[in-house]
Formats: sequence, structure tokens, C-alpha cells
Amino acid sequence: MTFSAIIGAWVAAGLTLFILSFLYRDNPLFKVAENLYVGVSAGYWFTVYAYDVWVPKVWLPLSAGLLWPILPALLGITMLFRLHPKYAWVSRMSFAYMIGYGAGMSIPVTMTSQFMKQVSSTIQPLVAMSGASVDFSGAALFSIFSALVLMIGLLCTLLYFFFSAEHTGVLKVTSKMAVYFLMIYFGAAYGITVMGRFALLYGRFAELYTYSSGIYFYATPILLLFVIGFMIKFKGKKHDEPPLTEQV
Amino acid sequence: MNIFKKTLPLAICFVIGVLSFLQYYCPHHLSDEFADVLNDHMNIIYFFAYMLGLISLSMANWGTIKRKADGWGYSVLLFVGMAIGIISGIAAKGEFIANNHMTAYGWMYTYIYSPLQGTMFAILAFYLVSCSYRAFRVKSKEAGLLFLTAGLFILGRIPPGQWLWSQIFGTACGGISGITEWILNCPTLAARRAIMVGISLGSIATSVKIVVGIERQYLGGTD
Amino acid sequence: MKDIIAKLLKIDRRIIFLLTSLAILIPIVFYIQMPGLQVTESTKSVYNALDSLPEGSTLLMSFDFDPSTKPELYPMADVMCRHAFKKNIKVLAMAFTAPGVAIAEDLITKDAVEMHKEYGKDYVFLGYQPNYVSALTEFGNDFYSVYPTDSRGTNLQSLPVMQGIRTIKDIGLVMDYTAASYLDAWVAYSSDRYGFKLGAGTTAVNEPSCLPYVQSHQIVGLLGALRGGAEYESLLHYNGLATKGMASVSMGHFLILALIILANLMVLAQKFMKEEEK
Amino acid sequence: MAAATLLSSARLYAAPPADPALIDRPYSVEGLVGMGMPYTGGGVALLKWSAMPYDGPAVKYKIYASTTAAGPWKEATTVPSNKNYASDIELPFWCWSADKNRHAVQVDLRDIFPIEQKAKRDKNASARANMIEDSREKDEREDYFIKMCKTPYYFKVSAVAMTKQPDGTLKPAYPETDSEVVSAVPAMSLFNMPRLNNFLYSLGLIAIFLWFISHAKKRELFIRRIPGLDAVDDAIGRATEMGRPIIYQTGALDMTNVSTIASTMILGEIAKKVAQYDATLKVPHRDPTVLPVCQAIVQQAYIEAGRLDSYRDDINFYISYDQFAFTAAIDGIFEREKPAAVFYMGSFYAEAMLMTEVGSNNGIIQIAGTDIDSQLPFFFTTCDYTLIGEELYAAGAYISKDPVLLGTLRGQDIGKIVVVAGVILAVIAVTIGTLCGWDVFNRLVMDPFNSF
Repeated sequence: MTFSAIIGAWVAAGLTLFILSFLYRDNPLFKVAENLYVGVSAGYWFTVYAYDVWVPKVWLPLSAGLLWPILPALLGITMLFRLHPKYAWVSRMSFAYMIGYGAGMSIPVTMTSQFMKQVSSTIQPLVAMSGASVDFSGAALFSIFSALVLMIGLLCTLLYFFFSAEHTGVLKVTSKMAVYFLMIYFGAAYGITVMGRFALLYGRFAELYTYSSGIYFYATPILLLFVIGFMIKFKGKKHDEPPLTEQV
Repeated sequence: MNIFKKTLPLAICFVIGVLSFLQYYCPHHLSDEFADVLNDHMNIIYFFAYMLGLISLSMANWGTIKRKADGWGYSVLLFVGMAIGIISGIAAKGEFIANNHMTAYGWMYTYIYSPLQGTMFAILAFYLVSCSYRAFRVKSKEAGLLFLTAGLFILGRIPPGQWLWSQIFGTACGGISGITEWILNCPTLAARRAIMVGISLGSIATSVKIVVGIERQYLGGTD
Repeated sequence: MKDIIAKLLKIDRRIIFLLTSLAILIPIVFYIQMPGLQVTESTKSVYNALDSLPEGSTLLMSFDFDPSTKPELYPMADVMCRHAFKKNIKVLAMAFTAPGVAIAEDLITKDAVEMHKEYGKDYVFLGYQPNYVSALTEFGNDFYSVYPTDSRGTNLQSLPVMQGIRTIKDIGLVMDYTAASYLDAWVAYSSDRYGFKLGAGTTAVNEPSCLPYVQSHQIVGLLGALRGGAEYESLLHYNGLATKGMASVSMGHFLILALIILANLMVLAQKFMKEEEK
Repeated sequence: MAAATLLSSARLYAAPPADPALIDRPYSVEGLVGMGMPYTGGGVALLKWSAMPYDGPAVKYKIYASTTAAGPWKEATTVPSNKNYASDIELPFWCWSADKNRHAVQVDLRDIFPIEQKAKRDKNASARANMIEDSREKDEREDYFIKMCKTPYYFKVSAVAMTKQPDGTLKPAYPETDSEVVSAVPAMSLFNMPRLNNFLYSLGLIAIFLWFISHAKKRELFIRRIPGLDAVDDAIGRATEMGRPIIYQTGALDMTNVSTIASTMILGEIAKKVAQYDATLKVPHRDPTVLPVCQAIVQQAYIEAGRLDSYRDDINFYISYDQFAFTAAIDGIFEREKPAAVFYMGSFYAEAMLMTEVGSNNGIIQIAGTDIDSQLPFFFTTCDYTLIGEELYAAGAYISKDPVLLGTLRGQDIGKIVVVAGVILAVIAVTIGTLCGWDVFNRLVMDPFNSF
């Protein structure tokens, strides 16, 4: 084990436990981890943007004498005018550019992927054929039943979003059906997500367990004791205020 | 001045909007080129927007430190984190590995950034459990349907659950995996599709309003 | 009784959090065998591919993932590394993602220490390769033009672990652990062209898109997420990270189910008692 | 066995066997036509020829390409003869005849005649020098491609019958005989005809929206109740009474995203109400492009409410671009500042429940609206009110009661009615089509719904 890996294990285990301490209650250790996280992520994403966008798309082309990055860079700079209230309007140019692009581009793409593809795959024949005669086997009837459920579900749920009329009469029946379909959907989506989240939690715990071994100088148990001790002491204090440079 | 403050942005929005709309239908080389160029431009503008966010975050926290407001030490910590990210990143030129050794940036990513990110994400598992306990109670037929489906999926996704189901109910309808599969491909899909179709209509309507300049709140201010 | 139920229904969330932690933690520390795990054909063929290699042949592991998918992919890599060491098969480790290097070093060093293996003789770290397309294409012509040295700068050809290896075709089995499209590249640029044995491990989300390669026999088999790892471990009769992971995840699922049932029973009991009072 | 059927089919074609010319050339290719593949960005040629009686698993077509009519010929591709019919290319009926009696093969000329490889670059060249070189190469590639799209290329096709040798290898049974040579210019098209239906639907919807918008002001439009939005006033009122802040979130995505734009519209309306009630508003941001827009919107709302005096620039503040760093900070704010109400409007991902569960534990009124369908269940189970999908887009119109915005809602409803009617009619039509075995009819029904 290299020295940097051992230090790393201590840092990682400590930060993991600091974040987990939030489950008990908000406390200074969580605040430390939270602010460090916000800071580090700001720096991390700065680096990502600098070396994925700024260097290859602006700096290198300009230094190589290519002029095309000038227009987008100028538009980007107008963004910074936001900081000055009097000239804030200059930033509208880049917003108009971005928003126009986003809106214009999304119309046909949404039409394809969210409208046409969804509608067309719902249209299925409500009959199955085997050769020239109608297929009445159990499997065929079941697939027709499924197609029918799919279609009715889609139509009812679509009508649920109908805004121009109150949900009365026929719409009352369909929207009642729609709510059932929506509930099944929500339940299924909820249930499916559980596995992935538990796998993540297991990953964190397994790592903590790894760091608890002798080659890492028992990082996890020592840090865990520290966190628990801190929480007990912190709770013992009358004020729930965080102690770090706090004004009393 | 009104031309610059109002007409010009609306005109830019309209022209870029219409061109981006038509781009989808035109397979010509120039049209592809246009899409590439615009994409690059968006990335570059986004970089400056990110700088704006960074400045805004720094200014807010600098203010906290200057005023010595409550918990200003945390703001110092935030700057420490930011410095770690930026300095290690620039020193390593954004590479995790250089000459087959992990750079300080790579170390920061592995031992600071990803544990923090992973743990925050993993906390979701706890919330899923507590939410299930609190919210999944049969208050109505609808709520019952929701948690019944959720329960089926929670049971049916793990091997011991499938085993348990087959011990009790047998393997009719393909066992619990067959049943969940059907729910996923039929009623669930129907609701999901309807939501998507509705969203597509709403989204297209909003886009049209923006391109033609009816929706111009993003400009902010009337002057 | 009524008070107890009312209190239990409004139980402090922190007790639930504690129960969740225990459900995840207990299988990590203690061995719990969960029933119902069936070994799929594609896991079995990965196992057979490694198991049938003669002593002294080579396993190349490519760690093409980063910390975000580590929980799903690390366990299967771990058990395969152990399987190889147990059978005296040499292990080469490489990565197309930069964070994969750290993960590989951590994993293999740990296993090697435990199983008394020697660096340079039984295993080697090749390091990071940023340009995967050219590397994959070049592997079939000359392995050493891609990796002239190991990750520590030693001349690779001088290491005993590399004896008898000139191109990638001399390697017994190649395993790609990935959550992204690296498998597509491995198949298209390398294995289809040079015809060596390639297996893969992937995440649950990516599994459907990788399965066609198994059906078309372009890869020998596929390990799918924690479950695939657990299946592999059950074939090796080893209680590793994946078995523990599956047990942890299953315990979590059962905890949720138990809590839902408990809460609803208590609500029903409450209703029943209220009616009785009337 | 395969060879036997092959021979018999060859004989079938070669009848009458007395014709020596046919026996010498048993596998001819007839009716070859070449053209640029339509509806593409260029560089692709389309070759069509007649289906032959000998088409089968053992016969393959070899396609050769050249820059001159006389050669030299390059082998472009080899295709099986029992596939690759015109009907196998999935294009809609209004621009493609799905002929089962014609072979149709697309040949990408960029693969066959690639631009010449330049000498390898100096590995130690500076990044700047590489950039200049990259840009020059890109220009060259482009020029080459544009020239390619204007140049005629020449093609010929030959059919090859493979027979299995005793050692298991496949060998041609007859010497190849070439078809006549045809030429094609792989030109670029201006309009992607297969996307015509998409184009017409989009134009139709746009026309409906614009019509309703222009006619909106003339009459009152009804809109059904959306419970989540009726609760907005209560939530703001409660926050005012308790003297606690209201938090508004615009979601994860940037300003080019429609859900974010819808969210900023709602923010404008809510900010107006907050200003009127004199409550405290906080808008934390994840995306840097949304921050300045929201600053402008909130300021405008305070002006319209006549409360510019209580506007502060730090109502909007930036936290982090990072999904979970943002979430950690928000959870901290929930615990420390105990807001009375939180609005989640826009696109949210895995972070949704990480915030709502902390919020619900702190007794915060939470109103959510998202178009990310995978997160709806979590909002639904943890928030007081959830706007589902499209309701998010309707919310701005609902709160403001602006006739123009309400007009587009009416347009959306027309769209829904069209979909409902279209699906029912199409299902009936395809069912009849399937019953009667009218494949062509089914294609006519389905193609307008399919995207290409």
C-alpha cells in the first residue's frame, strides 16, 4: 500500500462518515463535508470545463491564428455583463442565442422521440393471424389483451391531462382509470429503483469495511469512534449552533 | 437603445430558432456543419456562464467571510476545497494520470470527490426505506395500488424474492419475474407513454412561444 | 397497546436508518447464504473460459470504469482475479479510464498480498491507455508497441510474467469490465479482428445492450452487475464481495417489505380498535 | 445438399439448357441502375437491380466501384442474394417503393475511396502545431467530400455462387461474370423526404398554437382545476405568517431546456405573489445559465408588484453545478433555515428524493412539478402536491391566467384529441388490414405514424 493510498483511505472514510452523520442530525461535521464538497466540485468542474472547452475550443484555436472562436467567445463574455446591473441587458444576446437554439431544435426532436415513437408503437392490430385464419390460442389472446390494455391506458391517461374541461361525465371515468394506471406506473418505477440505490449504499459500506483493515491502519473504526464521540459531545452542548468560528 | 435591448435579442432568438428547427429536416452537408458549429458555440458560451456561476458563488462566500457572519469558517473551507480542485487540476492539466502516476488531481477525484458524491447518492437508500414506511399505507384504493405494485417489484427483483414467490405461489405466469415484466411492458408503459405525449405537446407549445417571441420573460425587465 | 401502535407508526426515522445500516452491514461482516440464485449460462461460460485455462497461461483484465460504477463491477473483477491466482494463471491489468488504474492497483495488490503472489512474476500493472482505438488495433500486431513498459517504467518484455506473449492472441482470456461503450470497441477493433477469447462484465443498466454479443458468440460470456458476480462466486464456492452485496441488497429489500407490511398491519389494527370502541 | 439445390436452381434459370451462352454465364445480373442515395447528406450511392430466380443462400453479389468507367475496380462490398431487396430498406411509402422484385444496396463511398492518409505526425509537436494541422486536415476532408458529392462514380455487380469444397471451405462454383457498368453521382439532398410527416405535424401544431394565441384575447378560456397550483397561495401565506423563507428550485438543466423555461415562467408568477405578501424568497441555482435569467425575472416581478424596495440581488444565488454537492447544500439549508414552503419545478433526477425526504421530515409544504417521468413516483410519495409532466408547462398559464398562455393550452388539448382519434382509427384500420391480409394497406396506415 502506498502512502498516498493510505492517506486517501483516511480522507475518504472520514468524509463518508461525515456525510452519513447527517442521517442522525445536522451537525458541524456534515457542514464541513458539505462545504468542502461544494468547493471541491466547483474546482473540479472548472478544471473539466477548462480542459474540455476553454483550451481545445477557444485558447488553442485562437493561439493558432484561427478566428472562429471569436464570435461565441464574445457572446460568452456578454454573459458576464450580468454582474453589472446597468449593463445587464448586454447578456440578453447570449441568452437569446442559447434559448433560440434550444427551443428551435427541440421541436422536431420532441416530435420524433416523445410524440411519434410513443404513438406509433401503441398502434397494434387487435387480432392475431396464424396463416389465413384467426389465431385463438391463449398466447395470441393474451397479447391482444395486452395491446388493448396498453391502448386504453394511453388514451385514458392522455385525457387525464385534458385542460379545457372539468373531469366530469366521460372524463370522470377515464381520469379515474388514468389515476390507476399512473399509480401502477409510480409503484413500478419506485420498486425498480430500490435495487440500484441499495447497491450504491452497499458499495459505500463495503469500502468503509475495506478501510477498516490493518493495512489502512484501521481508518474506519478510529474515525467512526471520533464521529460518535463528537456527536455525543455536540449533543451535550446546549446550543445546537455549529462551533466553527461561530459568533455567540 | 430599444433596438439593442429588445428587438435585437428577439430577432436573434427567432432566426436561430427557425434555423435550428429546419436543420433537422435538411440532410445537406451545410446543415450538419451548422449544427456542429452551434453545438460548439453553446459549449463555449456555457464555459463563460460557468465562470459567472463561480464568480457568483465566490462573491457570496467572500461576503460571508468579510462580514464575519455566522459560520464564516465554513466559507473559508469552501474556498479551500475550490483551491484544491482548481490548483490540482491546472497542475495536472486536467489529467488523472501522468507518466503512469496518479496526479494530485486524480487523487483529489478518487479520495475526496467521488466518496463525497457516492455517499450523498447512497443516502437515497435510507430515504427510500423511511419513505416506504411512512407513505405506503392503504389510505385509499389508489394508494393501495401504488404500494402493491412497488412491493411486487421490490420482491421480484431479487433472487431470494423470486425463490420465495415460487415456493408460495408456484411459477404460474412465469413466476414473479413474468408478472413484473408484464406490468412493466403494459400498464406502466401506457401511463409513461401518455405522460411523454403530453409533455411533448407542452414542450412544443413552449418552444413555439419562445421562437416567435411571445414568451420573452427570459429577457427580464421591460426597458 | 393503542399508544404503542401510534408511537410505532410515528417512529423516529433514525431507528429505521439504523435498521437499514444493519441490513446492509450484517451480510458484509457475516456470511449469509441467500437462496434462489440461479447461475445463468453466460456467467457459467465466463467461468469455464477461465477455469479451463492451463496453469501458467494469462488473464488480461481491462478496468474500463470509474468510481461511480465501482459497486457493481469491482466485486466481479475481484473474484476473477482470485480465481486466476488460485489456478496459477498470470494476471495483467490495464485501464482505458484513468480512475480505473487506481481501482485495479488497489484490487490486485490486495488479492496478491493475500494469496502470496509476486509482482512481475505473477501479475503486472500495464497502466492507462488514453487512445483506446489505436491501442486495440495495435494489440493484435505487437503488444509491446502499446505497452513498452509497465506502469512503473520497467521494460515490459524483461518481466517473467510476459514470457511467451507477443500479441494479444497469446493471452488465454481477456476480460473487459465496463459501464460504457468500451466493450463495443473491444469487440469491433480487437476481438473480431484477431479472434482471441474475450469476456465482459457490465452494469445492470448496460446488460441488455451487451447481451447480443453473447448470442452472436462475439464474446464468451457476460457477467451482469452484482448478480453476475455473485453467480461466479457461487461457482467458485467463495463468499466474496458480490455474494455479500447480493445478500446486503436482498436484506434491504426484505427490510422495506417488512416495514410496509408492519405499518399496514398496525394501521388496520388501529382502525379495528377504533371501531370496537364505538 | 446445398450444392445440389443450388445446381437445380441454376438449371431452372438456365432453361432451356441448350442455350450455350446461358450455361457459360449462369448468374447474370440484370436491370442494374445506379444513382445517388436520395434524402441523405451525400457520399452514398444506391444500386438497384432485378431479383433473380437463383437468389438464395449460396449466391452472393459482389459490388465493384471505380472512379472511371474503365476501372481499375475496387471491391466495395459483398451482399447475400436472398436479402437486400428494396423492401428491406425502411423508408415511408411517399418516397420509396418497397419493391420485393428489386435488389437495393447502399454503398458508402467514403469508406471505399477515403481521403489519402497523410504521413504520421511528429509525436512531440506542440498542441498549437497540432491544432493548425487538425484544422487544415478538417478543411481538406471537407473539400474532398464536397468534391466527391459532385463526381460520378462507376459500379458493376457480379453474382457469385459458392459451393462447399470437401475440406469445408467455400469456393466460387463459376467464374464471375460482370454486369454492365453504371454510374452514380452521390449528391447531397436538401430535404429529408422521409421526415415529411414529422415536418407536417410540426407545422400543423405550430399553426394551431399560433391560431389560438391570436384568437385568445377575444374570449375567456376555461381551464380545469390543478390542485397543486391552488395550494400555491396557501403555501406563500403560511410562509408569511411563520416568517420563514420560501425556496424555489428551477431544476437541473440549463436555459436551453424547455422545462427550465417553463419553470422560470412559474417563478415569475410566484415571485410576484411573494412580493405582494412580503414574504422571503430564496432561489438556489445549480445551472449557471439559469441564475442570471432568474435574477432578471425576479427583479421584474418585484417591480410589477410595486415592491422593488424589498428586492435583493441575493434572492438568487449559485451553489454548485454538481448534482450531489447542490443536494448536500440544499439539505443543509432545509435543516438550518427551516423554510415553510419549497417549490420544485423543472427537471430533477436522483437528487429529487434526497431533498424532498429531508423536507418532509422538517414539515415543509412541498409542491413539485417535473417532466422527468422517472422521478415522478418520488415526488408523488414525498411531496404535498405534484404536477405531473404536462401540468408543469400549464402551470405558468394557470397561475397568471394570461389569455395568450391559456390559448396555447387549448392548442395542446386539440393535439390530444387528434392523438386519441388517430390511435383509435389506426388501430381499427390495422386490425381490419391484418384480418384481410392487406400488407400494403397496413403500411399505408402505419407509415404516417412512424418516424424515419
